[in-house]
Amino acid sequence: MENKMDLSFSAKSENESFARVTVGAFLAQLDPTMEELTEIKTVVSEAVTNAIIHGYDNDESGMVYISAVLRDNEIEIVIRDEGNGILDIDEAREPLFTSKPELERSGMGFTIMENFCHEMKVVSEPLLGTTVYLKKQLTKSKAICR
Amino acid sequence: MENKMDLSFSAKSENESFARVTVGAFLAQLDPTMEELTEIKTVVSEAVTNAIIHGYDNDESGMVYISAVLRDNEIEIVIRDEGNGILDIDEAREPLFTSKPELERSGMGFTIMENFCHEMKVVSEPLLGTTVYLKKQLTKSKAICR
Amino acid sequence: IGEIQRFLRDDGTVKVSRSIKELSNKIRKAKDDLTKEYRRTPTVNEIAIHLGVTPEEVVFAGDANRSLTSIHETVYE
Ligand SMILES: Nc1ncnc2c1ncn2[C@@H]1O[C@H](COP(=O)(O)OP(=O)(O)O)[C@@H](O)[C@H]1O
Ligand SMILES: Nc1ncnc2c1ncn2[C@@H]1O[C@H](COP(=O)(O)OP(=O)(O)O)[C@@H](O)[C@H]1O
Ligand SMILES: [Mg+2]
Ligand SMILES: [Mg+2]
Repeated sequence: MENKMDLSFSAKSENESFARVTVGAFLAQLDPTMEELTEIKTVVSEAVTNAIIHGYDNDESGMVYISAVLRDNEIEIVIRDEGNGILDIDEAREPLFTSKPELERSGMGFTIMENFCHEMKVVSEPLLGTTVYLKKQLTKSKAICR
Repeated sequence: MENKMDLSFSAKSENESFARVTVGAFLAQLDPTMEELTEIKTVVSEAVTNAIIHGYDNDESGMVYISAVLRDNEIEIVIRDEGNGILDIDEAREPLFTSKPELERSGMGFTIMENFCHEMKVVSEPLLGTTVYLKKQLTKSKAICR
Repeated sequence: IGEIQRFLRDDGTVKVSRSIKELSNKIRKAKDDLTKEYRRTPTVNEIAIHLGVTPEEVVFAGDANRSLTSIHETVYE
């Protein structure tokens, strides 16, 4: 049977680490490898950081929303903000593209998410906010060694 | 400024540990002692277990709701279910009272919550559900004896 | 079976359960050491700094002894 959780929190940068660990702790129920756990935590960090600094321009009164579903050997994560939104999603997803070069952003957030997940979808509406859908299958090699 | 989070998850017993860790990780921002951390985790366990086994009779389709607010040196936690509710709250809060002696419950859940927190309030409506409000101040003495 | 498990785990598929168990043991030791040094219970940050991990990791791994029993049961038994 599937297991789901929803989490929301203030758009404060201190909460990035909290969000990583929370999603990681939830995923731990599928007993992933350390590599898979690190990948998921990295992906969550990137998406949450984007919501805080791009979505809300660091306005801490904003809220970041995460839902996660565990199903068989798969985790589905949705990370959402109600912030600025993205005008041109294709451009935003390009490697190295950043709208905030002054913050020394790498422009690699979306590229990292895409690489560490099996599926990624970005839906965004200027002034309404951004939603990132992520899906990752875990390796099943573990099952063999039971 | 205050920091808040909301969490909800399926009423599965595997999620008890997830809930403990999540509230604990959020509290970590106030730099509690390891003792205070254990107390908060214990309190969350007790309330979540109650929601799952008493509120929902282990029906995993139910959802458990937790909110937490950090303010100065204090954490406020609200744990809610939309389950069976409690008919007689005074009786339920009595040490050793349990309505499920067949499960070898200790009947000490509410007593533990009361002991580890500075404030506890229980609101419940039969058939609508139960809400437990908890508040705990952290010690400030840490800085002094460093 | 134990051999195969060990091989697979060491081969880049280290299970979270094992790695967390290790951190969990370090946390327990750090807690004892720092309690002696400070003559009071250490805070979560003090342990995190001592071990070079984030405070949130301390919370997560510190719970391992409890939660891993159940993970262990479902996965390996
Ligand atoms: N949640 C969001 N809200 C608004 N804009 C976003 C959001 N996420 C990403 N973007 C836009 O997409 C760009 C690329 O994001 P990313 O690949 O993570 O690079 P970086 O964060 O380093 O700029 C950002 O610079 C920003 O313009
Ligand atoms: N969330 C809840 N929903 C319904 N009943 C509850 C809930 N929490 C507690 N109760 C009632 O209060 C009693 C006492 O709770 P507690 O002190 O935790 O003891 P125990 O869980 O060991 O029975 C329970 O046996 C149950 O009847
Ligand atoms: Mg980014
Ligand atoms: Mg109880």
